[in-house]
Amino acid sequence: MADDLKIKANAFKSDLRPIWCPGCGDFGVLAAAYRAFAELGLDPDRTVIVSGIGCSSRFPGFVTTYGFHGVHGRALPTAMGVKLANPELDVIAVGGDGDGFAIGGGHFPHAARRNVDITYVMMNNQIYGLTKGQVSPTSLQEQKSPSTPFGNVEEPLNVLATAVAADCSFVAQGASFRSKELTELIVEGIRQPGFSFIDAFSPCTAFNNTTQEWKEGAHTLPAEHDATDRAGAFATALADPMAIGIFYRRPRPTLDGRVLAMQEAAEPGSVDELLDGFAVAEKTAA
Amino acid sequence: MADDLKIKANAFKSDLRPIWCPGCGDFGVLAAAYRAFAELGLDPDRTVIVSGIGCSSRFPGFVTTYGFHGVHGRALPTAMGVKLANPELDVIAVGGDGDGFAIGGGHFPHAARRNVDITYVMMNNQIYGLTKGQVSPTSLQEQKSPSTPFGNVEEPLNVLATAVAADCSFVAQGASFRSKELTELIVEGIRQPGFSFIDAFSPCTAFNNTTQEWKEGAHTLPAEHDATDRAGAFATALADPMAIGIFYRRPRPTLDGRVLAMQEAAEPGSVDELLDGFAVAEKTAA
Amino acid sequence: MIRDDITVRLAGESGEGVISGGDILTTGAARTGYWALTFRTYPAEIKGGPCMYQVRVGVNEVHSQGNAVDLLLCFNQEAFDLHHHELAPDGHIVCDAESVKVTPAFESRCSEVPLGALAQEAGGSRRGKNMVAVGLVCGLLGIDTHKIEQMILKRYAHKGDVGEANIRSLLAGAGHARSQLPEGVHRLGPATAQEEERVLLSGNQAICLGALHAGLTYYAGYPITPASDILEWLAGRLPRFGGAAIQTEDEIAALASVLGASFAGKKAMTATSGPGLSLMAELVGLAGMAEIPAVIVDAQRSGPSTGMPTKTEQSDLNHALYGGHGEAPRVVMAPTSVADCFTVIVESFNAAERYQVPVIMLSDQSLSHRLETVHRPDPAEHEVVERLRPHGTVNGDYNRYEISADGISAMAVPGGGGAYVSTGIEHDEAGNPHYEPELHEAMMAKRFGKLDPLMRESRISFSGPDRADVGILGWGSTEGAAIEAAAICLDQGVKVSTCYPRVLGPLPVDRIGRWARGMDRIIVPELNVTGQFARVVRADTGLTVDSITKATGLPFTARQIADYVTDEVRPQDDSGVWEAGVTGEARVG
Amino acid sequence: MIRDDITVRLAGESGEGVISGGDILTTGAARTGYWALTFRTYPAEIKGGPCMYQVRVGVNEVHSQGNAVDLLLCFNQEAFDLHHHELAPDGHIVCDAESVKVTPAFESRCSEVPLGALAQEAGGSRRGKNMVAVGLVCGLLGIDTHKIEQMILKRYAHKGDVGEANIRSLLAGAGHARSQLPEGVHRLGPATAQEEERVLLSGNQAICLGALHAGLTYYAGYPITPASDILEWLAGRLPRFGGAAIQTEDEIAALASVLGASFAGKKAMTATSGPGLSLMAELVGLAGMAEIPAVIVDAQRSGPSTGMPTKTEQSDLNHALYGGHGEAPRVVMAPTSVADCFTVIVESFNAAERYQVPVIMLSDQSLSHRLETVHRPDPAEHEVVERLRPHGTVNGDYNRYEISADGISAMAVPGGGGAYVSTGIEHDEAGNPHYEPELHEAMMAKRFGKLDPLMRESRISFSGPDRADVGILGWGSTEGAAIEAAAICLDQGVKVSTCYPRVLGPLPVDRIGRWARGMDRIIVPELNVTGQFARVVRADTGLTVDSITKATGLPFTARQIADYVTDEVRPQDDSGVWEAGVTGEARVG
Ligand SMILES: Cc1ncc(C[n+]2csc(CCOP(=O)(O)OP(=O)(O)O)c2C)c(N)n1
Ligand SMILES: Cc1ncc(C[n+]2csc(CCOP(=O)(O)OP(=O)(O)O)c2C)c(N)n1
Ligand code: SF4
Ligand code: SF4
Ligand SMILES: [Mg+2]
Ligand SMILES: [Mg+2]
Repeated sequence: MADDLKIKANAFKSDLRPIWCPGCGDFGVLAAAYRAFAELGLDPDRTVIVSGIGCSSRFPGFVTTYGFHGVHGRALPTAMGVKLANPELDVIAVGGDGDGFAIGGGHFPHAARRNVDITYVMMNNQIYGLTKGQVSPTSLQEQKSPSTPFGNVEEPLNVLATAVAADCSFVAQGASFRSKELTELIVEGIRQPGFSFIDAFSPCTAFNNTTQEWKEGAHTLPAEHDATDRAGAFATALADPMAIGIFYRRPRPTLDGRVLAMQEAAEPGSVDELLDGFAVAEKTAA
Repeated sequence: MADDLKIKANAFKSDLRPIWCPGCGDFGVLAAAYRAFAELGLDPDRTVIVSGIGCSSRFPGFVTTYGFHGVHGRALPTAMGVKLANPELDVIAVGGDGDGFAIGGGHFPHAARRNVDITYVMMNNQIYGLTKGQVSPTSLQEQKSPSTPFGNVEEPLNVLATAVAADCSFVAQGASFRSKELTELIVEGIRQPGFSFIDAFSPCTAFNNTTQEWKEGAHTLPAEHDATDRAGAFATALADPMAIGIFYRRPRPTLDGRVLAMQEAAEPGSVDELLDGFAVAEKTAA
Repeated sequence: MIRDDITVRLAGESGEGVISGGDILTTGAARTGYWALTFRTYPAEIKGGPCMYQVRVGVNEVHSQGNAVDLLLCFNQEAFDLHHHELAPDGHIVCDAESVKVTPAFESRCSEVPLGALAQEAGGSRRGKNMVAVGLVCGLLGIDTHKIEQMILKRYAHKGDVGEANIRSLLAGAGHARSQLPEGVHRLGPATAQEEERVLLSGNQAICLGALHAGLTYYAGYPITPASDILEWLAGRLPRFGGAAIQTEDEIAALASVLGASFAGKKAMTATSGPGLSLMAELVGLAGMAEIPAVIVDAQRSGPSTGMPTKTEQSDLNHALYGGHGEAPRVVMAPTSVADCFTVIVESFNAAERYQVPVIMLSDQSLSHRLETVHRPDPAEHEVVERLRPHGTVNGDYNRYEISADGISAMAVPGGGGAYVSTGIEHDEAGNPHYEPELHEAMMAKRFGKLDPLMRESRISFSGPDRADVGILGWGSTEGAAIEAAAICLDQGVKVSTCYPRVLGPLPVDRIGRWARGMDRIIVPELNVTGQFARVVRADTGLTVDSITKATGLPFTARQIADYVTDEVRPQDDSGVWEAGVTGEARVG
Repeated sequence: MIRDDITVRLAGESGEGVISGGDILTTGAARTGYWALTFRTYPAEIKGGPCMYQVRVGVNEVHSQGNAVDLLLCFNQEAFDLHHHELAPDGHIVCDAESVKVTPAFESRCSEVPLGALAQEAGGSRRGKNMVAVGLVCGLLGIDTHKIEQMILKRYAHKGDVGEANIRSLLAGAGHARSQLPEGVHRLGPATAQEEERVLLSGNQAICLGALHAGLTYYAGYPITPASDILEWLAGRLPRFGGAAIQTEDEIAALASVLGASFAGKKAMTATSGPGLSLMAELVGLAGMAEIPAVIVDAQRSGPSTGMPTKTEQSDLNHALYGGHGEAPRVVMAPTSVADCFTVIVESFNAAERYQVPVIMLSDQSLSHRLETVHRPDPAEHEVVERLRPHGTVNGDYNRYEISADGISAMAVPGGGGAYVSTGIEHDEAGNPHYEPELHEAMMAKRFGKLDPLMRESRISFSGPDRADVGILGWGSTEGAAIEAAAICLDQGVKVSTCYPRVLGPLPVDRIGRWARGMDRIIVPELNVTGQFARVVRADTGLTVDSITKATGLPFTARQIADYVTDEVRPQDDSGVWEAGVTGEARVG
C-alpha cells in the first residue's frame, strides 16, 4: 500500500481502542475497511456505518465516520432509512452472522430486493461471539457449543445462496485474513450502486477458532466464474463455499434512485393546496 | 373423487362458514386440503393447523382438526413448538404471502434448515388481502396498489428460489384452481418427513384479481425436471416461475427425529440427582 | 320539531351502497353548511356482511356521534333487527318496504318505502337505492339537495348518464319524503352562515396533513387497520414534498428505518395499531436512549392480541407509557378530536425534535376513521420546531450527548460535521460506551430531566367552571362526549367541568392537581377495562378518582357519561363529603 | 477480631485467574461449612479487562453481598486503584508486592505479598498466583484448606501434577499469611455444624432445577446476557427428562414455539433479558388472550436499550406488568434470593398452568449470576400443579373458552379429543371469532377475573414486628439487603419491618394494606430510576410511600438502605406524624 494511502486509511481510525480479543478476525475486516474507505476517498462526514449488536457490531466506534450502533438485528432497515433520508451519504452496514441471519434475517431479502444502495459487510465467524460462543445460523451441523452440548442439530444456512436467491445486486465473499482481496471487495461493493453483500470470514479466536482451517480452505474464485449468471452463482455458492471473490453481480435501478425519480416527477405540493381538496364550504357572508 | 373419499373429505369441514370473498382462491386451497387430509386418513384429533393473520390465515377455523390461529407472521415457530412437543401430531402451517415472507420471513429459512417435520402451505395472492390490497413481497414491480400509487418500487421475492436456497427438504408449487395437483402436492408434502413448503397460487378476487392470467400461465412442470438437483431446482424456479409441481425434494433427518434420538440416548435424570452435583456438604452431627 | 342536530343512521349489507350513501350525505350536508360527525362499524367479513354508517348533522358544531338514532334507514331485515333498538324514543325509522318486516311495537314510528322500486323507476336501476335513501333523508330533515347534486355530477362526470340517473333517484327520494312521509319527523334548522372556512376530514387525514405541515419527509409503515390509510395517503403525497413513504416488511423495520432517517436529519414518522406498537417496544427504547426524534402514531383498536381489529378502544396507554424494558424517556400524546389530530401531530413532531425523544401519539379507530367538519386549520398558526443542531462547523470536540443545563444536546447530522456514533449502549458525552455507575446515573437524569419543561408547558383543555360538582379528567377521543355530557348534567343541576391533557407522559401533574382542587369529585372515563389512565392519575398525582370504563368496541355516548354522573356521583346531601377510596370502578355498557 | 462474616474481594485483570480463584474460594468455604454469597462485575471487553470477584463468607446465613470490603486482594495496580475506596474502615488490603504501589493513606492497612514469586517458588509457575491468593485469604481468615485441596486435586485429576503444584501454591499462600501477615486482620469464627444438607447454586441454576421439578419439558430461547446460561444448562439436561431445549433465531420465535408446545400439552418456558422481553410483547398478549400457559424468565440487566448488559437493575417491572397493546392478563412474579428462585419458578409454572396465563418471572443479573449456599431444596415439598383438562373423552360440544364460575376453562390437548382453534381474535366460548360488545366484555371479565384467587393467596414474606417505625415494601433481589438493613436499624433504635410479595401482578393489595397499617412510614427500595414498584403500589393500594431508587448497575447494600432509614425517615419527634405526599423520591449512590 502506498504511504499516502496508509495515511489516508489511518484517518479513518478513531481514538477508541477495539475491545476485541487478540487475533479476532474483526481486526482484519476493520483494517480492510479503513483501506477501502481511503481508496474510495470517502468523506467521513458523509459516510455512515450502521450496525446491530455483537462483537463485530462494535465496529462503527472504531471509525471516524458517522456511526449508528443500534439494536440487535436491525442494521439493514436502519441503514435504509439513513440512505433514503440523504442519498448523498455513503452508507455501510456491518455486523455478525447472528445479527444478520438469526434475529435480523427477516430484513435481508427485503433490503436486497429493494436494492437500496448500501453495502453490507457481514463478519461471519459462524458463532455468537459477544454472548460467549453459542451456535449461529452459519455454524456447522453437529458443532458442539455451550447451547448445543450434544452437537448442533441444524444445517447451516448458505448465506451466499440466500443472497443470490434474494437477487442481491452484488454478492461476494472475503476473509479477514485475505486483506487485499477483502479491501478490493469492499471497494467494489461500495462502488456498485444498489445493495451489496459481502460475507467476510472473520474467525472468533475465543469461541470458534477456525483461523487455521479457514486459511487453508479459502481460495480465490476461479477466473472463469461468470458473476452475471444468477443460477451459476447459486451453483457455485453450493459447490465452492470457501471461494473468495465476487459470486454475483447485477446492477439495476436502486430504491433511492427510484424514490428520487418519483420525487422529481411529482409536482411540488403544499399543505394549503391539499386542504383545498377537503374544503366543504367557503366563508359565506352572514 | 370416489364417493367415499368425498365423505371423508367432508368430515374435515367445520361448521364455520368461510368469510372469504366470492371467488377467493383460498376456497380452492381449502377444498384441496380437505381432500388431501382425507386421502392421507389424517386423524382430526391428532392434526394441528397453525396459522398467522390474514384472510388465508382464517383457514384453521374451517377445518375440524385442532387449530392455532396465532399472531401475524409467527406460524412457523409456533408449529415447530407443537411438533416438538408431540412428534406424533401431523402439523400443517398455513397463511398468506405477507404473513410468510414479509413479517414472518425471518422464520422461514430456520424452519427449513432445521427441517422440522411440518408442511407449510402458503396461499400466495401477491397481495395483502385482509388489509385491503397493499402490495406484498411477492407483488410485481411497478404494480399499483393503495400503498404504491406510483407503482411498486420493489422487485418481487422468488419464494421458490428462496426455499431452495434455505435447503428446504420439499419445495413445490400448486394453484387453487388446479385442484387435483394441489391435493397431490399437499399429500406428498405431508408424507415427506421434514419441512415441506408448498407455494399455492390463490388469487385475491377483491384486490388483485389475477385468476384469469394465472389460469392461463400455470402449467405442469416438465416431466424431465430433476427434483433432486438443488442447483437445477433453483434455475427452474427462476426460469419457469409459473410451473406447477415439485421443484425440489431432499429427504434428510428431521429436527424432531434428531431430538427424539437425543432423548433416547440420554440417561433418564432426576432433580435430586442433579442437586447432588451442587451439594457442598452433607448434614453433620452437631 | 325543528332540531339543532339530528343523528341519522344508514344500515344494510356491504355492497348495497350504504357506505357511499353515507359519505355523500355527510359531504353534502357539510357542503350545505351543516356540521357533521360520522361513526361507522365494519363487518367481520372481508367483503359483504352487515354494515352501518351514522352521521350526526348539526346546525352548530357537534362533538360526538350522538346518543341515540333519530332517523334510521334500514336497507334490509337484518339492518332493522340489528339497529332498531338504538332508536331514540322520538326517533323515526324508514325501511325498505320490499324486504323489511317491522316488529309491531315499532310500526307507529316506521315508514316503509320501496327503495328499489323508486330507484328503478327514477334512475332505471335498483342499484340507485342508496341515492333514494339519501334523498329521503334530505327530504325528511329539510337538507337542500343542491350541493349533493353537484357532487354526484362531478363524481360520475366520466360515466355517461350514471350521474343523471343517480340525481333522479336522489330527487325521487327527497320528493317521496316530502309528499308521502309523516310530518312529525324531526327537521333540521337551517344551516347558518359560515364565518370561517371549513374542511371535512377524517382523523387520519388530519394527522397526515399536520405531519406534512410539521415537516415530515420520511414515512415508513406496515399495513394495519385502522392505520393503513395513513401509509396510503402519504404514499401518494410525500413525493410532492421531497419525501417518501415506504412500506416495510414489518413494523420493526418501519421504526428502525424511521430512526435511521431521523438520525440522518429528516423528520420521520411511522403509524400503526396495537400489535405493531408491541413489536416496536425495543426500538422505542433505542430512540429514547440514543436520543433520536421520532413520531409514532398508534391508531388504537380493540385488543388484546388480534382482538376485534375493526372496533375502537383506548387500551394501549399502558404500553405507550411503560412498554419496553429498562427506562427510556418518551412522550405520549393524545388528540381529542379530528381538528385536534392536526394540532397534536404538529405538537408531537415539535416535542420529538425539541426533546430528541420518541413521541407516541394515541389516536383510536373511532377518531382515526370518523369524518368531521372542522374549521380549516391554518398552518401558519401552528408553529414548527426544529431540533437543536451544533452551531457552525463542528470539529474535534463535539459531544453529541453533552450533559447540558437543560439536558438537550446539539444533534449533528451526517454531512454537517461532528461525526459521532449514535448508540443504545450507555455512553459518555462523546457517545463512547461507558458503564461507570456515576455516568449512568448522570445520563439517566439527563434523559429524563430534559422533559421537565414539557410537563409544565404542555397543552390542556378545560371546559366548565373552576368549581364544580364533578370533574371529568380524560384523555383522547372521549372529550367530545364528555363536554356534551357536562351540558346534559347542567340541565339536571349538576355542575361538571372537564380537563383533557394532551400530553399523558410526562403528565402535567401540578396543573391537573390545581384544577382538581376545584372539583368535588373526579371521574376518569376511558374505553378500556382496567382503567389505565385512572391508575396513572392515582400513581402520578395521588388524586382519588372514579374510573369509568367501557370496552365494548364502541365509543362512549355523551348520555352514558352523563348518566354515570347523575346516577352515581351526584351528591345525595349537602355535606359535600365524598367517600374516599382508590377503587370505585364502574363499567358502562 | 473474630467475626461472624467477612467480605473478601479479589480484583485483577481477566485471565489472571481472579474468577477461578474466587470460585474455588467460594466452593471451598461452602464445603468447609460456611455460608457464602458472591457478587461479581464484568469487564466491558470481550476478553481481558479488569474484573473482580467478591464473596461474603459467614458462619451463619448471609443475605446480601456485604456492605464494605473487609479483605481486598489486589493482583495489580488498576485493581488497587479501582477498589481500595470500597474498603471497610477496619478492613485490610493484600496486594501484589511486584506490581502495586499503595497510596500512603492506605499503607498502614495494606500488606504487600509477592504473589508471582511465591507461586513460582512453590508451584513452579507464576500462573499459580491466584492459588497463592486463595491461600492467603484462607490463612488470614482461618479457613481450613483441606476441602480446597480436595477440590483442586479433583479438578486437575487428568492434568498430571498441575493439581499438586496448585496445592503447593495454595499452602504457600496460607503459610505466608500465618507467618508474615499482621495479626490484627479479622478472622472468621469456626464453621458450625450443618443441620441440613446445603447446595451452592446460582440463581439461574436454581431456576433451572425448579423448572425441571415443575415439569418443564420444552425450552426455547435466544442467547442473551445474563440469561444465556439457562439455555446452556438446560440444553445439556432436558433430553434426560424427555424434553428439549431449542436455540431459536430470535426471542419472538422462542416464545411462539413455547406457546405452540404448551398448546400441545407440554410445560414450556423461555428465558431472556430486557431486549428479548420487549420483543415478546405481542406474543405475551396472545398467550393472555388465547389462554395458553407459558413461563417467561426475565433476568433483568441494566437498561434502557442495550444499556449496560453486564450490570444489574430492576427496571423491567413496568414492561412485565403493562407491556403489550390492549389488555391481556398475565402474572408477574419475582424471587428474592437464590433459594427463592427454585420456589418461585415452581410457583410460576403452577400459576401458568392453573390460570392458563403467561407468567413473567423477574430475576436480575445480580441474582441470576450470584452463587449462594442454600438449604438443599426438597422437591417433595414443592407441590406441582397441572392444568385443568376436560373430563374423559370430549365430543361435539366442547367449549374451550367456557365462561365457568371461576373463569378457568378446561383445556383440551391435541390427541386427547376436543379439537378447537386457539385464537388471539376475540371469540365465543367455542373459540369462534365474535365481536359482539357483550361477549367481549364477558370474555374480558373472565380472563381477568380468573386471577382473583391468586391475588388473595399468593405468597408474601414478612420480617420484623407488626408495628414498626418503618416498613420496607420491596420486590425481588433487594430482600436480603432489606432484612439486613432492618437489623442495622434496630441497633440504632429504629424498628423496621419488611414485606416482599412474590406476585407483583396481580398485587395482593389487601394483605399489603393490612401490613401497612402497622407501619408509621413505608419505603420502597428498588434498583431503577423512576421508582416503578412505588408507582404500582401507589396506584393499586393508594398507600403513600417513599421511593428509594438506585441505578448504578450495582445491587443495594444493606447499609445504604439502613442509612436512608436512619437519616431520612427516622422520626424526629414523637408526634408520629409523617409528612404525606406522593413524591419523596430519593436516590442512593
Ligand atoms: C434482542 C436481543 N437479543 C439478544 C441479544 C444478545 N446478543 C448480543 S450479540 C448476540 C449475537 C452475537 O453474534 P453475532 O451477531 O454473530 O456477532 P459476533 O459477536 O459473533 O460478532 C446476541 C445474541 C441482544 N443484544 N438483543
Ligand atoms: C403485527 C401485525 N401487523 C400488521 C397486521 C395487519 N395485517 C393483518 S393480515 C396482514 C397481511 C395480510 O396479507 P397476507 O399475509 O398475504 O394474507 P392474505 O390476507 O393475503 O391472505 C396484515 C398486514 C397485524 N395483524 N399484525
Ligand atoms: S469473542 Fe470472538 S468475535 Fe468476539 S472479539 Fe473475541 S474473538 Fe472476536
Ligand atoms: S380480500 Fe382477497 S384474499 Fe381476502 S377473502 Fe377476499 S378475495 Fe380472498
Ligand atoms: Mg458471529
Ligand atoms: Mg396475501
